[in-house]
Amino acid sequence: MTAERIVYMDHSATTATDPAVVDAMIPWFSKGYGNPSSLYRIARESKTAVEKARSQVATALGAQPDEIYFTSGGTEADNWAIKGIAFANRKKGNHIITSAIEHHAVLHTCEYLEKQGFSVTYLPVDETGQVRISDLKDAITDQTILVTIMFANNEIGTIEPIAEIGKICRERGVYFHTDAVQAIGNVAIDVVAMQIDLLSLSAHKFYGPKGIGALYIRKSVRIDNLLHGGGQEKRKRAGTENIPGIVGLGLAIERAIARMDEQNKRVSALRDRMLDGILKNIPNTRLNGHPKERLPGNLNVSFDFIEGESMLLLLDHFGICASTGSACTSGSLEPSHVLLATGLPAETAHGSLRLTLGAENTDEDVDYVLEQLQKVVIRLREMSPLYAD
Amino acid sequence: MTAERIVYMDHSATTATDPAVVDAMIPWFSKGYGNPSSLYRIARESKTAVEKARSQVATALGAQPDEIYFTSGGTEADNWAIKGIAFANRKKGNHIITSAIEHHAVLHTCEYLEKQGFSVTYLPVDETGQVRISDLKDAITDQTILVTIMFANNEIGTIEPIAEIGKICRERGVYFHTDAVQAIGNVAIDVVAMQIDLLSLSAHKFYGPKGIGALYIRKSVRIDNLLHGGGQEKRKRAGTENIPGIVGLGLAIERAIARMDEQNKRVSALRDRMLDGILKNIPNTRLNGHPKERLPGNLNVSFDFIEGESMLLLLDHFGICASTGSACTSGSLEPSHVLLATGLPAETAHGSLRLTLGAENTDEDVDYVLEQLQKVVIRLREMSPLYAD
Amino acid sequence: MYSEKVMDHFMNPRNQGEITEADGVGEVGNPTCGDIMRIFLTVKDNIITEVKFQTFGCGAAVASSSMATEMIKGKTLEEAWEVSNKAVAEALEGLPAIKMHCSVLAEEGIHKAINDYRIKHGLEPWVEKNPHSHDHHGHEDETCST
Amino acid sequence: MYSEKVMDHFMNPRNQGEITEADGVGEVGNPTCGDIMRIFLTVKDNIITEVKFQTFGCGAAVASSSMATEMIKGKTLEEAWEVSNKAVAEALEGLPAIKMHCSVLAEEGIHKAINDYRIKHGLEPWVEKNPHSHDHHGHEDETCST
Ligand SMILES: Cc1ncc(COP(=O)(O)O)c(C=O)c1O
Ligand SMILES: Cc1ncc(COP(=O)(O)O)c(C=O)c1O
Ligand code: FES
Ligand code: FES
Repeated sequence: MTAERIVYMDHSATTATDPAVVDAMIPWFSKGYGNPSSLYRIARESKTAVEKARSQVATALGAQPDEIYFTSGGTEADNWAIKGIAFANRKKGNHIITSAIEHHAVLHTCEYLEKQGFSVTYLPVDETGQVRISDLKDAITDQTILVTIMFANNEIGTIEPIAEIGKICRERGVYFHTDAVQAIGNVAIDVVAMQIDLLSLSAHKFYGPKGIGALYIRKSVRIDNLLHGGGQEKRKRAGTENIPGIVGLGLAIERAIARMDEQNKRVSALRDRMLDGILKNIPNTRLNGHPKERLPGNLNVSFDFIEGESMLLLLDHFGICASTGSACTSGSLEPSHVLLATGLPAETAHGSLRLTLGAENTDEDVDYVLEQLQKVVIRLREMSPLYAD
Repeated sequence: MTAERIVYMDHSATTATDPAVVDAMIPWFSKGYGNPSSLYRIARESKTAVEKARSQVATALGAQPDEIYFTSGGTEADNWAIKGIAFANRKKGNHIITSAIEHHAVLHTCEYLEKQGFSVTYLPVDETGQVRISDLKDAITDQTILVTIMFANNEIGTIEPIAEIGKICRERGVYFHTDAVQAIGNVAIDVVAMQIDLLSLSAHKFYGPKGIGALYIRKSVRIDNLLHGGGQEKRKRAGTENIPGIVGLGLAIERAIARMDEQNKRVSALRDRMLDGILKNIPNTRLNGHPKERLPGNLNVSFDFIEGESMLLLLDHFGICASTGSACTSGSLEPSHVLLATGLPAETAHGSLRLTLGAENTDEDVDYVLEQLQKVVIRLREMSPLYAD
Repeated sequence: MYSEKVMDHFMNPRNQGEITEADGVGEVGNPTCGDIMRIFLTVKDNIITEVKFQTFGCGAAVASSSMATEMIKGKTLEEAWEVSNKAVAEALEGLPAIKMHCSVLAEEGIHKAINDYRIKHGLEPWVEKNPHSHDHHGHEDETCST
Repeated sequence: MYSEKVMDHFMNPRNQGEITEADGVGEVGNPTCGDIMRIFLTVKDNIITEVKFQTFGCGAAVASSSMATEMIKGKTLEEAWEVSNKAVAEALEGLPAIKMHCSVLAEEGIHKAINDYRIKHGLEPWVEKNPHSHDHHGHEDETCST
């Protein structure tokens, strides 16, 4: 009964690992398995592979290789950056600034720090999802030790004014961390030009493997360790290195940067055509996020009168993979904190759909999704007591 | 110039990933890549794969699946167990007991907690490397919230009296964590019978992939999160799941347990033959660790008058992969804290060699190592001012 | 996540629609929580001869409406009153723990529709024997924040 | 980790051995730190005509002994005194930062052997111009704990 056709439009959740990346990883499982901390040849080869990947990541960010530290993903990178800065600089101050639309890896870390006695300001965003520079300026006090604002939002795709934020933080002598998990491969990043002190990334968001990420830490930044133990990663991040993962991350980021411009052009054209089709064919529909300053593959729309989980279930039935900001999907209490922060009413947020396009999507995919989506919305609206009114 | 032949005898550092495990992982990179938190079919398939692996790990430990949490490795599991228990139970007490011979993932975490105001007792060990039960009993106070003692030591292979420790901890109402990173697949473990509350493991030590591990947390244990963020792992460990890694861990532990008895017999026979050969052919040599209660593949011997790093370099030249407790290898300050804790003088510790045998080692390997090792020791002793005396 | 039965009732909902001249109507839920359910009854000689529902909500909410309406069709009002959310969930071959409250909506919707009928007919409304907490999304000890 | 030159001198050490009737002998290092180096000199007309070493230590220590002894062979005592650990490390095409102190041992061993010769010949021992800190394993601000 389930459709044969699968159209994956949830690239912000995760991406398929590029087969070329998998091929590059494979030799490091059963052949080049040496522990880089050891001395013998197969261990030295592992070490060389790790250092090559470190350079690949550094190049992608405009950083130096010795400013790149591998982690188990974006979540660990965010936790490390925020807790590490907070605990290492507590004597300087106890105030942290973030935004209301951060990923939970940042928000819940900040909430944890509040319990540890830190004070956190959650900057609001405008209706497009951008923080206001004036709000940031007003929020910085002499107690502020860290500003952490995401590069691009995972739900609505809005890109934040990172270079401006970096400039202000540097001027005010406050560390600036950005969660760039969604931005890598989609937006050009230069940590020097943008005056970024710490940056988190996660390989599986750009066709690399899951379970590996990195934190860029600008030289001379004062930060505590998060994982204590062996002397790996210049004694800053303990744990035997995930060599295949690190190799995969290195190649994936290199490839993501190499094809970025061409892919962005292609994907955003598909995305724009899909948006036009939705707005034209389906009434009572609105676009969430910024009209222009958004990730090339991101489309987030709300359909009045219907609920997101049932939309996803029907779309899944037709082989379409998407996500929603409805609380009903996750069993959480509230619909997406991001949509609510942009001022969307809860009932509208429940009817939101996120389609994030990526490398494999085609024109045919767009046509297929437009066709099925329209049917799904009509079907659910027919069932809805809100629409019936 | 380098030898063609490679004899890997450093299985305690890491192991080659079993090709069958790699095969099981591969479909989860580019095909079954769905994010288990999503709702659609490929995501549900990922979820199913994760839950299967969770059962495999639970079965291996005699635990329930919902007591198993995946982590990025042994280091994260140790950090989580110790910091998580410490911070969650601070109101109950601030005292932690560990041993002097733990892995740095435990020791440095305890040292970090000391800086946070906790008080830590480092139990001494006897000359075989075992903690004394009477010392443990004496150390527990009404402030004690956690005992963390490793199942088996990574350097000297000594197995600790875990069931006895578990019994005492349960009687005294103190949580008991054990770092079983070296024990899995080598020693039969039953967390219920042994009254273990938390247990760390790491896949790459038993022919699974690097960068994935697990923490067993007995139901009802009070523990804080270490990584904050998304709701993965029943809201206890955030971060997109490393599906291929988790699948690999599940299969690797299942296979490790299935072949354990037979492999232990085979490997310990090789190890014993090697020990006999060394003690017979090379004078001024001693065995470190426990004569009987030790990991089947572990051999740790000290050669007087010579230094470990130069031994490793020469062995590497002959294709033999091993490790040492000499400080000179790592550039650290002191030779192995484990060897020193067993009462070995520093100069002897510098001449220690760890050979850890595993699945691929053969009788020919043992003969080859015996032959080369004797040559290496003679050569270095000839160069040594200590031997010349 | 959902049983086959849930998916069947979600994909092919029974009794979906409205009854324009219903004898009893019950509406429960809250759009800010992402769920509204409306139950319509036609009652003849104390027997539910026709029932329809409209639902704005998740898959479990839709399936619960569909199953619950199936379960009360042809029953007396007394029998229909006794159909619990647990019975609905069981008939659906189980619901995920965090989705149990969606079946509660169905039970409450039916109760409200029956009492609407009773009030219209000058009868005392029945009282809930086991009022459900409005722990909406059922997560641990937190409650729906709206 | 080590350069090819280091590995060459480690695998094929030059001047390894002892001189039984040496004119000057210098021993430096500490077994608890994992290193001892002993330098033997034969001096004729103020010129080092023969030199040997014995070393207990890491690869860098062995290679440094080998290279340093090569560098002073045939030199006057004054010239030999000027051979710095940096020069030894450079001749080895570099040493890892944490291994620089191993080359210091070689410099110090030679100095000690030269002064041993001078003292035996009733001469004032020369004094170290730049005494090296005994930050043995050179790690950050920690020092060898023994
Ligand atoms: C913006 C953002 N930050 C952090 C994360 C966490 O990354 P990971 O799940 O790889 O730990 C994600 C994705 O889940 C994300 O989209
Ligand atoms: C006893 C012990 N504990 C913990 C660890 C840390 O495990 P990992 O390096 O996989 O994080 C190791 C190995 O490195 C170990 O041998
Ligand atoms: S209606 Fe919200 S979870 Fe079912
Ligand atoms: S002799 Fe110890 S590091 Fe070189």
